Amino acid sequence: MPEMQLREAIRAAMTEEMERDETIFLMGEEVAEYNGAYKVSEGMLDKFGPKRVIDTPISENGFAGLGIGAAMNGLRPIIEFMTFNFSFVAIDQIINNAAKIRYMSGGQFKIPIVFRGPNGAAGQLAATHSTSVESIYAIFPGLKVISISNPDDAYGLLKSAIRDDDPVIFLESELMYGMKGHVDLDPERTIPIGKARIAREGEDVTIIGHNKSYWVAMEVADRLAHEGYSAEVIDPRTIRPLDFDTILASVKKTNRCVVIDESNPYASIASEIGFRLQEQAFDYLDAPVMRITAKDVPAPYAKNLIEYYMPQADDAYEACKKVMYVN
Amino acid sequence: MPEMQLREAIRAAMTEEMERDETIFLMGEEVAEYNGAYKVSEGMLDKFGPKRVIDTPISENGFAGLGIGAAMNGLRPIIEFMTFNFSFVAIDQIINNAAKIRYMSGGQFKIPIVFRGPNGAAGQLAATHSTSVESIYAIFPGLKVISISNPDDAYGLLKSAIRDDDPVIFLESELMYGMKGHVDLDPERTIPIGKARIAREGEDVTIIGHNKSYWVAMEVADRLAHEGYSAEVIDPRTIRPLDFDTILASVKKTNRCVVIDESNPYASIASEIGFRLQEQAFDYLDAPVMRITAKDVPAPYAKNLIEYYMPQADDAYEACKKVMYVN
Amino acid sequence: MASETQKKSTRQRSPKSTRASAEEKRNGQVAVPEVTTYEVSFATYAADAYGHEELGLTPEQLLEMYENMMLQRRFEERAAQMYGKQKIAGFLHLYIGQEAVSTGAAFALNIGQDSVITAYRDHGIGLALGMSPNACMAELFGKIDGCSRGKGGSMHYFSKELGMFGGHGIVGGHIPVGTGIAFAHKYKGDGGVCLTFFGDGAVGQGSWHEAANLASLYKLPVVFIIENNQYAMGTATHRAFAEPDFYKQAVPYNLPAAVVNGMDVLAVYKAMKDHVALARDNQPSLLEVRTYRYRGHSMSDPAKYRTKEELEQKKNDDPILRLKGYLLKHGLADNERFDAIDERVKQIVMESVEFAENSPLPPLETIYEDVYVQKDYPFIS
Amino acid sequence: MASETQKKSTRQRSPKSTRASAEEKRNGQVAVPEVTTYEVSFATYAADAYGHEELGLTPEQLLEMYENMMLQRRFEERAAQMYGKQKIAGFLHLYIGQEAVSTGAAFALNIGQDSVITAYRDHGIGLALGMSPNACMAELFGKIDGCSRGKGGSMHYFSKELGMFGGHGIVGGHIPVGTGIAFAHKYKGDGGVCLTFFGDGAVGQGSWHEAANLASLYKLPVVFIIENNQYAMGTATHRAFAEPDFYKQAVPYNLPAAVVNGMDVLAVYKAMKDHVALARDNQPSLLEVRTYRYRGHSMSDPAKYRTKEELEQKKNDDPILRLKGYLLKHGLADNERFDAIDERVKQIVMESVEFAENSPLPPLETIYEDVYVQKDYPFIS
Ligand SMILES: Cc1ncc(C[n+]2csc(CCOP(=O)(O)OP(=O)(O)O)c2C)c(N)n1
Ligand SMILES: Cc1ncc(C[n+]2csc(CCOP(=O)(O)OP(=O)(O)O)c2C)c(N)n1
Ligand SMILES: [Mg+2]
Ligand SMILES: [Mg+2]
Repeated sequence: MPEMQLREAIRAAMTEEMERDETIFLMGEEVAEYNGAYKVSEGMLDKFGPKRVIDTPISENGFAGLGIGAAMNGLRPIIEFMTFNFSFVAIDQIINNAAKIRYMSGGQFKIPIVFRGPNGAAGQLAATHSTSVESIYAIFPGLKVISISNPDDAYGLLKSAIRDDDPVIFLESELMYGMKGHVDLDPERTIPIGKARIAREGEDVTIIGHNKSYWVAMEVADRLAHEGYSAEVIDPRTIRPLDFDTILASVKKTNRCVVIDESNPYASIASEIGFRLQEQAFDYLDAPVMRITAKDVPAPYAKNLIEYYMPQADDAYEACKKVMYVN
Repeated sequence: MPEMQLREAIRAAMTEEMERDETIFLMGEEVAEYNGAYKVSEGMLDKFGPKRVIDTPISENGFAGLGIGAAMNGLRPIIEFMTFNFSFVAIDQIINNAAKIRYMSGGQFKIPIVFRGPNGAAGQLAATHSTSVESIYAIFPGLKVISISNPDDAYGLLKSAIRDDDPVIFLESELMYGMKGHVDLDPERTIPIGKARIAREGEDVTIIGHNKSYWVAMEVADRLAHEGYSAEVIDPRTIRPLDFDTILASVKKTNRCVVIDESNPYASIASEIGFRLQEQAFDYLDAPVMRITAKDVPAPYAKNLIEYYMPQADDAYEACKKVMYVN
Repeated sequence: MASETQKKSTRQRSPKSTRASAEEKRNGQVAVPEVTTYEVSFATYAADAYGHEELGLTPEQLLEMYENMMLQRRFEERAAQMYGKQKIAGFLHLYIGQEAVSTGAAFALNIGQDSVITAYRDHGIGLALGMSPNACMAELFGKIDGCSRGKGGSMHYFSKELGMFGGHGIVGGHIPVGTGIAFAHKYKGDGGVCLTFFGDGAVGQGSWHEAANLASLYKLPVVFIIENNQYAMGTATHRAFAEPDFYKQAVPYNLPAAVVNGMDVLAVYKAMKDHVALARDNQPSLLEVRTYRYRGHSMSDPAKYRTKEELEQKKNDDPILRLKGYLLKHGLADNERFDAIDERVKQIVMESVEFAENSPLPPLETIYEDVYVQKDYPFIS
Repeated sequence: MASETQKKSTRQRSPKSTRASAEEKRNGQVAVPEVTTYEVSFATYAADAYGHEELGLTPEQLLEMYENMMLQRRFEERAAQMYGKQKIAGFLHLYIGQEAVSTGAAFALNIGQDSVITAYRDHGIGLALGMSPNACMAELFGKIDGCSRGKGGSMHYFSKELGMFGGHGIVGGHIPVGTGIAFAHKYKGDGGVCLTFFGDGAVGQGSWHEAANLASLYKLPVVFIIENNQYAMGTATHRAFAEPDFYKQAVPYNLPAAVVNGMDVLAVYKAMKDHVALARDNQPSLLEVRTYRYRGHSMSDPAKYRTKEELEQKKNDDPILRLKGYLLKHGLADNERFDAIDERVKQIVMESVEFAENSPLPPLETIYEDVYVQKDYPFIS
């Protein structure tokens, strides 16, 4: 299993799928000649040529819609948003067209499209460039939403997303693009959409985290381990549909849960997980489900403020202790 | 207290405020010469003239942004979306500009703007015209979100929204525009933002519903009353900030809660309320918080399907019985 | 070739620089910038300018066009009745008056190969393309045999088979989608083109601007068709646009443009033929088709924003009567023939109502169908 | 008046109809539509076309312009250094090379009365308007004394006092906001106008289209200024636009348009003066200013998409050197004078770094400030 950067894993997934299926193309701002704003698509123009790796004007609404039309008419577009912050100017296309056209046509059209790009905060980029979009897109039936935390999941899930016949929102992270990990490269291997990953088994508390928050969860689990507590860490990987069975089984075992989510708290993925847990594991919960999220403010620029803004490992650690009723 | 339609109450609020403050203007599609797509602004062009009641092209992104700029530069715009479904083409303006500019400017600019219009489903309008947007906007710190269920609240809260120095999303309902109710007209009277209304006191279960769902809640409470159960009904009225104190106090009393919310379930207002209840009333809950929402599908057109799609009073009634452990 | 003429006419000529203010400058006043003038062209497809022979149409084809238009007209008149009887609900936007546009377009296409996308005022083009009146009426009734299984309603006619990509309710939202359909035609090399219809009101949306530039930049086989029926709900074009001559929208995208009289099906047909030919050559273009809707915007609109006189005048310019008059004048058909067609259309429409009545409501469990291709998607319940 | 010339030049002349294909028709071929040509004009503000006297500028004012540009240049050079030292983080987009645009604009305004809004490449115009270099540098450092209290960073310079409405990071998102600022000027009747700057790349966004139509429809006191620096990140204009002559964007909105040489501060100043005058008359307009950025798009961009030769050639056309050359050539200032200015600028910039270094980080509790005007907003914690 080679070790590779997250961006390389994404590139490998796209490349393999594009080699397999001629109807797949990649489109977005700076994806071709510039090799990608974050170098995810480096070399792909050379490999596939301008017919299949396509630079766009700064017209997210336009090219998101273009992708949807192309998907309705037999292609399998991969649309890159430079970051998902910029998907807001295209959100009508995603919410009203990608998610709903199949339904409104009584199932006549399928829309096999992947919208992918980095999500969430990436350091000192200030408020408009730091939004976590997952809970917005997760609202909408018709969409699938994936958010990955490591190169291997990125590889396997992106391949599934590209092969999937339904529209998929695929969330990456600027800050993780350079992160290295082992990837089991195999053109035929995919990771199924809708399956969480139990990253670490444990008995005392379940910690849930996706994307960058997964790493916070692991850090907290490490700290707890040093103190003799065994935390089970779950990376949901798919946000919609959520693999709630896995989460439920874990919490029925540990009886406690802390969700780390770098979104703003209100109506977040953490809210949803907490709601469902109290609904479906009411008698198993020995303590409230706690959430550790970004602060309830726009993302600030200053270094100390943005660090403080993000979900804090310390807070998650304290929350775990609290739900375990130890101090 | 005169009895008036919801649309008249909204009109009265806008009219009184515009008489009070010359910097307020109303802008939107068909608000002026056509007297409003749903006749909310009927007669206002005649009264205030074209400088202050302004028809727009179908350019939601453009005129939402125009309103934000005008608010930054000393005016107090009321921007009408014909329905909030159409706010999706303008969502970047609301999320990235209205909500964040004050923050990014270090507090130099205030943005006293109201975005108002109907929200949610309104019969057989199909998927793109039936979205409940509240949980999307509620995510974003910087915004306030109000959703009203009756003429008097509409009147008092819209006046507060217009006077508020922060951007407010004000959610109405096509289906309720013709609903009549008593309104305590008084130019000086407002209803504070961020205060829930206990519509009916009760002991056995708390039912929460906003906008149209409030009426479902009342219907269920009536049915329960016939059977000797006393339900407390709360209309949150303000979605952000949520008056959680009122909800918490009620649930600490009733120990049970059912939330009715016509949004799709995932990451809904119901999810958020449920999350916070288990978090903050863990030891008081005698049963899980249950949510009755729209189905997890896009809104269908057919009469029977869209009726089935909406949160069902029957289901809410059953949920209340369930959390009360009676059958 | 007409298409080449078109193409050429949009290239702008060599700019003529004029020191407009040399005089002022001589007078010792402030310097004035040089003013350059450039020329832009558009074509006009006028009413009554085209005979069927030069268009290569047989009398039988003209009669098919007549029947095609008449079907749309009668279908919608009946739908309006059924709306009154509350058999149909939600929004119902009638196309009556605009039938020459849909019919002229449909006859210029290779149906099956080509594609069409439009807004919510979609019954006309759906029927013109050959969608089943039964399925179309059943859709309005919200029945399981509707073209969209009762899920879409009036605003969401789709027919994959006929290349009818909808029926879309968000004003302007489908324009980029049409561009993408064309993109796929070119990508696949299947020779298809996409007609992308939208209203004058939709021109106000940014989606149009983005789509137009993308189409021109990528040289996509798309014809953008502004159905300028002169109103967007209650707003006359001049009240919404600083420049209500929409053919000028083509300039920033370097697109060929033409203005078409939308009350003459032959003018529309000719314009569509020419511009579809451009599209087959991967030259996108813009047509501003000037037309008129007789009814209100939707069923709830009393249309007080226009005068009775205006409406009557437009009705005198009726596209169906015009074609009938043409056929009669040239002795290509007699009244008997028209009566027979009218009777057949009447039957078809009556049958469609019966069909719709008899079709069952969608079973409740179908609410979870057609959301995802995935069969076992785990919905929240 | 130049402004009137401008205004007039945008009215299109009477269209000339040409039966372009009469010949074909005679040959018995298919009918061809009539082709109509109309003329559109734009003005050109060329380099070296304007002397300071005809512009009504004193030599002292020219020297102020020089200092104004130099301050932007040196400030950003130092900021780049500080970025290298990791004193500054996030995105840092340098304006170097484009200073004639900001300075020419700032000098054409009544600062305090008028307004400006721009994208994220905002240091230049901020400083040109007179924002404190100390507060600007402190903002880059993310310190509490920054112009936006450390909350906005490089992309979000704001100064309410000077009418600087930001500093905006979503490409195209601020264009409607600028239109609204102008709307408020007109509504209040305060005589102010709003300059709305955006990049060539932003032209691709639908927000531009919507804003342009709204401004023209409502006759708002706004000047739209496309700072065409020929690249949007790595994309040269011709790779993103079917029609890279952006002045043509004015046609569908019936806006007066001009092309301006953005490397000559006097040409920019003149263009701004003329178009601000139009705006004061509630005539919105469009300026395409052709300029160039010397640095990469942001600090992480090696700018491999252009040749060294291209860059060197543009640097030879430097706006600061051009103005200096003008002053020297006309004997309006000597080298000593320039040295003194350069020295002062250097001091100001050095001081700003010191100031930024010494300013404290924002206290953590300030994270909850400036979200709402409401003081006791109950945040979720
Ligand atoms: C984004 C959006 N805004 C507003 C509406 C409401 N609306 C529906 S149709 C319409 C008028 C459209 O007019 P036009 O494009 O000219 O088409 P026509 O109705 O004349 O066929 C409006 C404003 C909508 N459906 N979508
Ligand atoms: C909506 C949106 N899409 C993409 C981006 C990423 N982005 C930032 S700057 C930029 C290029 C803009 O170029 P231009 O408008 O020419 O301005 P310049 O950088 O040349 O000043 C892009 C694509 C963004 N910030 N916002
Ligand atoms: Mg219209
Ligand atoms: Mg640029």
